[in-house]
Amino acid sequence: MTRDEIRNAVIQALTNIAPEIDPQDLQPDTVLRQEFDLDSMDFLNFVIGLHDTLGVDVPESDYVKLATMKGAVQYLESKLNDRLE
Amino acid sequence: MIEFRMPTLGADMEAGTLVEWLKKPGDAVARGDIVAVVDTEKGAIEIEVFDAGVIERLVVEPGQKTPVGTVLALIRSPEEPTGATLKAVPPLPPPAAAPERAIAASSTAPPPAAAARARVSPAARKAAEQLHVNLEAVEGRGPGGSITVADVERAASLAKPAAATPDRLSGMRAAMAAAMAHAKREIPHLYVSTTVDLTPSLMWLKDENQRRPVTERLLPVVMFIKAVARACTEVPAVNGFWTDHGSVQGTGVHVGCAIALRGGGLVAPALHDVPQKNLDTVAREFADLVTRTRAGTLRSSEMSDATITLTNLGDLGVESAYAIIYPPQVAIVGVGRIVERPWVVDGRIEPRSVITVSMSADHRAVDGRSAGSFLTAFDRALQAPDKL
Amino acid sequence: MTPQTEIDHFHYLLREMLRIRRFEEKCAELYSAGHIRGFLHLYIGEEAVAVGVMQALSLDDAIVATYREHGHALARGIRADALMAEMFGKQEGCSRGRGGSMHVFDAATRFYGGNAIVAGGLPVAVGLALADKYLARQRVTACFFGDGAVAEGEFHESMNLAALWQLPVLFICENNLYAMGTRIERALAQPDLPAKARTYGMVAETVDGMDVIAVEQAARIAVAHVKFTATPYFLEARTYRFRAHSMFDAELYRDKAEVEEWKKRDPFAVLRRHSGIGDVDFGSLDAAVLSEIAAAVAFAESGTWEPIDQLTRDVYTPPQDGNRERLAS
Amino acid sequence: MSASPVRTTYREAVREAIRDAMRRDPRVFLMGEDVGKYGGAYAVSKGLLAEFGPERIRDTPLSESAFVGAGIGAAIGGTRPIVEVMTVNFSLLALDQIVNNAATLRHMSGGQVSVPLVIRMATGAGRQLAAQHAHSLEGWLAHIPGIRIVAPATLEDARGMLWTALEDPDPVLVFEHQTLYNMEGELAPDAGAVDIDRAAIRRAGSDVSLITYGASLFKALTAADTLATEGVQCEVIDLRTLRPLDMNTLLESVRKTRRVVVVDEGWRSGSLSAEIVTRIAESAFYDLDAPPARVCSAEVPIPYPKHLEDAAVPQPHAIVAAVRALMPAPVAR
Repeated sequence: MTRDEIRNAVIQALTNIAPEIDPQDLQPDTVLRQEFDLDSMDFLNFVIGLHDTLGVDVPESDYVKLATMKGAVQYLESKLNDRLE
Repeated sequence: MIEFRMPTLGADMEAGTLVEWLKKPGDAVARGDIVAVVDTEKGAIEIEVFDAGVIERLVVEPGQKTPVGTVLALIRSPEEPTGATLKAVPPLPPPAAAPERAIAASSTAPPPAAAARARVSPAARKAAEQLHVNLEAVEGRGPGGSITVADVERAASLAKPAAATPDRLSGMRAAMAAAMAHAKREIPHLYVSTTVDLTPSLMWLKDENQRRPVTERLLPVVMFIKAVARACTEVPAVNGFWTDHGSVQGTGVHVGCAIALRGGGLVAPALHDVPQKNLDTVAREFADLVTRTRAGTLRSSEMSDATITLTNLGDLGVESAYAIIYPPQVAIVGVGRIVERPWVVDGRIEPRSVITVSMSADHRAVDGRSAGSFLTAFDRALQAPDKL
Repeated sequence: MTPQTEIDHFHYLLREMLRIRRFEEKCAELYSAGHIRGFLHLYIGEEAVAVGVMQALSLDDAIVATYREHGHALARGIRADALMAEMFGKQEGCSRGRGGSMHVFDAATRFYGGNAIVAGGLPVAVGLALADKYLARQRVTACFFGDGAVAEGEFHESMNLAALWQLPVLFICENNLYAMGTRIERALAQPDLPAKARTYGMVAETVDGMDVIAVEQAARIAVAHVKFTATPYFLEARTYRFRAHSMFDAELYRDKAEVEEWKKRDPFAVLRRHSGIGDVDFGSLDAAVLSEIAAAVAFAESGTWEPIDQLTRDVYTPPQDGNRERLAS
Repeated sequence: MSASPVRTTYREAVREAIRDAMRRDPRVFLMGEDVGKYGGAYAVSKGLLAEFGPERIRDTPLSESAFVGAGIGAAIGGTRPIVEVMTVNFSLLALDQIVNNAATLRHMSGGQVSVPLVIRMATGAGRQLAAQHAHSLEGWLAHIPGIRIVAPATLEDARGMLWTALEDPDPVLVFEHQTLYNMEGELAPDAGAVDIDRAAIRRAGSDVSLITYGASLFKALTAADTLATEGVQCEVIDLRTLRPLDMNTLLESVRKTRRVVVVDEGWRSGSLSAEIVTRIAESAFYDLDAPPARVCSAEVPIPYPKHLEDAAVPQPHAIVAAVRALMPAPVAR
């Protein structure tokens, strides 16, 4: 799974919740919850979305790691690599 | 007994003045006999009787202006004994008046009088609403300096491209604003609040979620919904409505859950019969409610059935707030953000996750004591999350 | 006619006139009670004219009449109940309740209406005769009107056109001496109507409009003339209305003595003197007629109002059936 | 037969329409003042008497009420008369027959009598005939339920409307503007019946809808050409039928252009244009970008002198001015 594929998966999960999100606005360090007005229900659906597309199970304690775009991609990349070893 | 009435003698005759009687009580009359003379605009007209019989009594005296249809005299028909009871033969009532919605007379209500202000063409006014253009800021180049569609479109293109919100939203927000203003003015709000230690239920929740697949993970708000329901069963006064006939108890506990819409606006559809549902059902129904709210496919009953409303301001990063009641409900509960606070436990200070819970109540239906006991019941419920 | 058939015929004429007389009397009563509204012009006294003329007409002849047309309608064969329902404005009426007393229509008997405009029917009658001549059909159009119509421009134009184009129309002027409230001498410079008609080169006769037998004979001659020469004919029937012009008329324009004088020549009296019909026969005929009229009133009272949503029906021919009725192409 | 169009006039197109109808249906005949020997006041029926004979080309005495009423009776009686009233000015003498009989009999008789009659009338001003011969009263008659009113402006309509009108089971009044009789143009040799239900867009445009009929159509087209040079594209609509009005076509155009000018030779007060503007205000109010405008005759009896007559009736320059008043201030578009 390349970094870009992970990034697309994240964008896909986000746009499912908030269709009006414009991918260009997704700078690496934009704080997802503030920028796109995501409440706890949205964030849970976002996590479920990642689970469906990437098969990654994000525990509640790791939510904070998904705060930004960059953070989310790095976290997911590491999670996927762990699974490969 | 036959009633001899003032006849209608013409399309436009409403009344006639009896000039003289040509018969007196006891006289026999045959069909077609002239019995009296009546004066009308067109002159004196002899009026005939249509029934054979004997004059019983002359009811109207000469000289009186008498409306058409008035009884002038009573005639005893031949086979009737004297003094027989009255056998009134009512004239046929005129045909039913044409209902107001007569098709032929089509009338269109005149448009409301436009207040004196910049002359704006109807099309421009419609375009301005759709493109969120403030008409005051538009320079009219139409006839006589009036504002036309072109002027509005030009103004719209110059301004920042505002996010195009669906038309439905703006209408709804206008309705919401009106309801809130009314509620604020009309309802005597009573405010109470308390701080609740959420640590035990959060720890229970953490364990619970670890054992669950991600799709069945529980959110804190679900616990708050159950807690509100529990407190309602203990303090029913807060669960119901204020109507013209005073307060009315809610037949069930339907918790209105305030859900933020993408792009602004708040709706609080009801989650029905919460006390009868376990945490999982409530969680599932709440998720479904949020999805359908944002898709705009709520049922009308969901929009109107709530007996109390919970607004979870924590999500929006607010610690506490005093919300305005949704009429006709009598109470609204606001739950703030989960924050870490020093908390005295067994004489020691410990960091604890706490929330501020506030309640606005309609003082006409809910007194301070009920409001206070509601918050304590809410707090107590959250201390035993497993029993929610 | 053999004596017996003649007696039967006299009974028939008497009964037809009685149907009109009792119908009109009932209308006066119903009008006073408010069941019949608008205007009502009664034919009482003139029955002999309509009954007499109708004997001479066949079913495919056409009739154009005026707002005083109840007698003509009954004598022509329009049912008393359909006519009374029309008086009540019920949709079971012969014109669906829309015309009322002054606008009786019946396509089946080619009864092309009352008409509330004085002389308004004359040009239409001329047109009907024009169509018959144009399509070479041997039929008669009988056009009834009063002495009042004679003063209208349309009378002159219609008489001239009918005579000019030699059209098969029978003009029957029911001269009852009064145009509403104006006696004939105060309305017409030339009150001698047959003389006036002859100036158009038209055959013109006059008949005693109170004598149904005389009217019938005169009408048979007139109809035969029109049918076989296909030329117009003018028949004046001198008659008299015993009632006011309409219900709301104080009759200031004529004195009671004149009315009483004419009443001596009531069409029933004239016929009974001529035919010898006695009181017993008269009584039984009258009873039968009264029950017919009573049934007509019951029919009208039980009639229904046309629903409001039918208001615009028949303003134009509905598209499906009348849809550009194909001409021979 | 040559497919190329035939050079002809409005008058000849009407004559051909009458001749064609009379050949196709023996029940059709023409009746009116001086339609026979004289050949018609506007020479429309010249030659028809020789071809069809006095039975079917009937000169009438000067008795408008009688021969219009006779037309009604003959139509009821089974024929298909074409009654020619020399001009709408004389129709006033026959208004009782038209309104109280022709338009009313069907409804008042409960549907038992129908009047398949066609009445043709010349109308309008423009020939210095002075007030009594220059009326434009079709708007009055378009007020009456029970009759249909059509106004052929083009050669195709002059040739094609009559047959469709004759086939209509209800009375149809055909108004021919007197200035159009001499109009020349081209007509397909096989030109035949046309519909009488719809308006026609004679010139497409996006800036303003010019709604008119009869002779005013050509004044509107002239005005549209002038305005085009100023960058204003007019959509010119020929009503063709004045009753019933084809509102769908009008509203569709007005919703597109958002501006409307109605040109009507009648006097403004209570005119046909007043009815059209009202219906547009009722149904397309929110589509209007400027108040609807009308160009009508001045409210005067039409005067005899040419300069006054021209000043009294709608002219292209008045139409151009009316349109300019609706357009935004001139700015680079």
